[in-house]
Amino acid sequence: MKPEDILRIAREETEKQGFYKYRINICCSSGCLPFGALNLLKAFENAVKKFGVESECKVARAGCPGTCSVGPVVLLEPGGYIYQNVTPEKAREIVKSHIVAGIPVKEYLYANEAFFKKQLRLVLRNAGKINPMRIEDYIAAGGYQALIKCLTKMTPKEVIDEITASGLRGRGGAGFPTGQKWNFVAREKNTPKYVVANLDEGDPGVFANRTLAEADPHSIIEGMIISAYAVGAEQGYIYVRAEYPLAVNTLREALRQAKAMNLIGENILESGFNFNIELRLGAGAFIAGEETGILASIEGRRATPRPRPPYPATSGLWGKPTLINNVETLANVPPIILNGGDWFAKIGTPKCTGTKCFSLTGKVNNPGLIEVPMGITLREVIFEIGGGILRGRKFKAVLVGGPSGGCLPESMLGLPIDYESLTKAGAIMGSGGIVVIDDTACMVDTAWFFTDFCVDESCGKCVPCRVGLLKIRNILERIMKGEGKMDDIDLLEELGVYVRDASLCGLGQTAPNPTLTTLRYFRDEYVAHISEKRCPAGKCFKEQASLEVKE
Amino acid sequence: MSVSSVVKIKIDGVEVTAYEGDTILSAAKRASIYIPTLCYLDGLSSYGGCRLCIVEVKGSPKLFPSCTTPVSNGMEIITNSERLRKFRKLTLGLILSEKPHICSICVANGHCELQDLAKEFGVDHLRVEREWTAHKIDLTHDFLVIDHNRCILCARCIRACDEIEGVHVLDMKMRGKDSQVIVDMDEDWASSRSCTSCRKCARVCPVGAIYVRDKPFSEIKDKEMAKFILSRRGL
Amino acid sequence: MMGELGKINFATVWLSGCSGCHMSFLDQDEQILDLAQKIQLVYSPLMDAKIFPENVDVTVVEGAIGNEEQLNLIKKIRKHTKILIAIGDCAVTGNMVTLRNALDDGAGAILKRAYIETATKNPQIPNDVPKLLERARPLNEVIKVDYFIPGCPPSAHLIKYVLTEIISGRTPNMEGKAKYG
Amino acid sequence: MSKEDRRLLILEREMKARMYQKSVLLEILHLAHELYGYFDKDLLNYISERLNLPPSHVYGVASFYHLFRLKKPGEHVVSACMGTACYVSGVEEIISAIEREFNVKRGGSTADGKLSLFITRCIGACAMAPNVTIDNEVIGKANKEVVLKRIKDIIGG
Repeated sequence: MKPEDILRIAREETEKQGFYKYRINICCSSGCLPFGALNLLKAFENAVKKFGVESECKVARAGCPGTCSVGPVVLLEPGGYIYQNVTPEKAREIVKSHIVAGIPVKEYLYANEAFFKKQLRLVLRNAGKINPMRIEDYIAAGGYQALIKCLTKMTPKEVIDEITASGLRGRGGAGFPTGQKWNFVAREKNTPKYVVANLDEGDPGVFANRTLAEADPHSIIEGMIISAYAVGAEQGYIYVRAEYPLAVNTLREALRQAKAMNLIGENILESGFNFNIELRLGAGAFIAGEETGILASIEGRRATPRPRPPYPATSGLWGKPTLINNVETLANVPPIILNGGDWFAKIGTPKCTGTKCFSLTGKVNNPGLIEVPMGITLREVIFEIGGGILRGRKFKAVLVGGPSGGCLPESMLGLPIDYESLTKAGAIMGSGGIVVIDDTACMVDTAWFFTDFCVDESCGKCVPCRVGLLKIRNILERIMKGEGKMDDIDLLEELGVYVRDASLCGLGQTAPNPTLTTLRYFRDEYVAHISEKRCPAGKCFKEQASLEVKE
Repeated sequence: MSVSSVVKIKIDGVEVTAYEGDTILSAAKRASIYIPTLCYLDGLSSYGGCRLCIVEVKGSPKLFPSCTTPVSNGMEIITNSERLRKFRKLTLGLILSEKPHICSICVANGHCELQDLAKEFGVDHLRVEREWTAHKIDLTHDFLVIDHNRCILCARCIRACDEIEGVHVLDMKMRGKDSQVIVDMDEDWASSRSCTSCRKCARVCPVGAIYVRDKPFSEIKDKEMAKFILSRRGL
Repeated sequence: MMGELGKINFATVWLSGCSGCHMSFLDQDEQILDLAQKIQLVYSPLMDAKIFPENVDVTVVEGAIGNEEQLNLIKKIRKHTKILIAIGDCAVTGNMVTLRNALDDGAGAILKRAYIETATKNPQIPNDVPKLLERARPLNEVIKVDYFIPGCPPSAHLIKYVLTEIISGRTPNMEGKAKYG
Repeated sequence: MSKEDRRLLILEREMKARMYQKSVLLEILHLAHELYGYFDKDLLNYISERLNLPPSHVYGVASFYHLFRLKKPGEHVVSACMGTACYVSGVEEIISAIEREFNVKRGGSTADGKLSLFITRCIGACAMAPNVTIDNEVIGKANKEVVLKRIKDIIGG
């Protein structure tokens, strides 16, 4: 295949889709699939047939539009109508009224405009709109044109310059400048080189990468091919959690189709550039998402991180230069190439350009997957996009950045979301998890939960993380049982700082964050547990209380 | 030694000449500057797990394990700040509290690197409660014994078995706090088909976790002997 | 810190331990006379005092906390003592006394072993002695301890050093000295 | 494990296709786990021999990753999601209810081997929290009544 062939497919497919007046996209992502999405797909197909509107209405499976809490959801184009909690019965009614008569069924619509109003969808540009199982859909939406541009009009150096100009930073958590990272690998003389796409989204409560892979796998693959072209790699690996079977299947199918079109493989689009991608499955280890952990895992070993330097850019997979990018970072690449780095740099804040996907969960009215420009405040995310606290309860804290993020109080809600501000406040961008906590939650218990997660996920190699975290968890447990001492607060702080500073890898270095931030912002709750044997949220001491009643 | 280029670094304010390929630890050793170590052993690959040898490098807020961090020109290293001393003390206290390390009834008493380090740093008590583990002690082998209740998971035995003896009988199972050194498929030592009974694991064990039964500990844990064996690895 | 005749009130206590630390304390030999110049012994297994007095300046405690009586006693001691020193591994880390903590129902297991399984006549678990705690504990898990002298037993030399420093109002430096076992 | 075991043939074919490379261990373990549902030591020994990897290395890798089971699971498997969203939404209460009702501990199986209860960390359906998976069916926005009834239906029938 040649570049012209891809452009021709794009034209033909656009034309074909243009025949249809309506398009019904059924979300078949992990959020909706368990709740009858495939039945719904059939129901819509039958309804369209029954009402004889097959020629003007296309029914297709699609990825997630983000409103996961009201699934199964259906996106009806044109107009971007989202129907919520759709059942096969509702499907017939929707076809009859909306398609046949042209009148949307108001009572079934997701009537929450605020959810989308402040969002800006770059990474999720196609999510929910195209069929992830058809490469033609992606191509018709402008897919692979960035790759063509790179292969035909740009040198690897120009590609890297464009990425550098965009100010794009790693979306995996740490926020390292992507262009710089690419440059490190590109300048290495040692070959072969490898690229790795990190989709080991192990954080509980985070599903942005999964949704992206399920909704628009080719955006990841295209970004990855471009990165390989830029750094001169011939082999790539996508490392996916095995707990995401749908994402795995979607990616597998997408890779097959991309290969069939010669978008990966030998002599890609007759450019002389060779690049292959293999899938590698994780197996339930959060630590495998760490840069050196992922490398060990791809090599078939225990995913224990090793100290850096040497960095993967010089010594990665099998000791060769390796570029590791988060999949969200990669999905940002095609639009940057097409629209230019300057365009991208205007989005977000000067230091943190572009957008970020967040999984918004916990006690908010509109949980789901969102994408917002950098610099938006937490308040906007929680109270506008998220629609405020569930059941009108009081906001207490928000955990930003997954299990090793920080718990921020109400006074920090004005904080703009960018790497530096979050870090300063004791949280991290992390994997993009925002969990909203209301006044029914105990902050000691919250810190315990996340510490317990990290204790479970610690690889056990270094002492601070393996033993230090365990001790932090035990002290928290003691406090929750009413056996805490006032000295414990200082001890927790000391241990927290020690684990943060002395641990080998990112897991240990961030794992004390929930404890440290709850100590910083909710110290009074610790004091209440220790000196008054009282849990302000009424969560702890329950067992003891009920025992006393029994006696 | 191959010809390698000279690297100028400063350790604790002293100018030190190092070579490309040196780690901070090897450069410091050559300059007779002491950095405490535990999981590190000359002749084995570096592990970077115990965090005792962490040092500060000027210009970075991070701490670096000196056993794995390569030197680079102009590097300024601090090996013994207030913070580092505090952290090392904490590390030792945590290791001591992870298992029921009871020196008075341990075969390694008086010949234990952990005990020596605790003394050196004045770790005179434990600030956190101990874990009271009750792992099985494997006494099946003719003379080698492994007591997991004393194991500090430094992986020296695993590395010696793999890198020096070349049989890789030992490895680590599970992860995190549940990590444990295993023999073959987590089997009794006696049923191991690959173990050559070479005793290198016992020689390198810094504590009393692996030892030779009915032998004075001073004899097994002859540091000079261990050094000798490790220095012959190329032969 | 002055008691009778300008001496400080000094106590030593023996909890769950083997008395080896007291032996080591006495092992200071003639040097103990220097100490005797400065202290007034007010409570100790070395003398006949049944009740722990009030207003003790320095108390040296040997042994872990193994039973309920000791638990109550150590709390009382803490209340009446200005400076409390844990001496020996049992008091500092629990040492062998705490070995039973690794067993389920460790207290029950050792009672059974001692009074039933190995009894030559009349096997029965006594009920007129203080109840064993489910878990034996080092002192600092129960009360605040000011100084620690590890060792099994600590050397007489180390004991002397620490006591001299403390009585002179200095903080002993344990680096290079705190040897367990 | 009989020599004629078809599953072994599938495993062997896959290892051969990957040229018995040591680095594909994790992929082979995945396949073996899919075929057998758990690892016993014979199976791991077989893989260790074929890939020419030390037994302790294979066991070390297999036991590192929590997705792999080293014990035979019960006939039916309930896995409760302990992700953040599910925890915040009270999955703990459901888990304790299952433990009480069926006399099973998390991570273990019932005495008759009919039911295993596992804890998973986040299946990614956070917006539907709390989630409990029974065999392959996900129950979203679960509560203990619904879950207990569904389990009874399955193991009863």
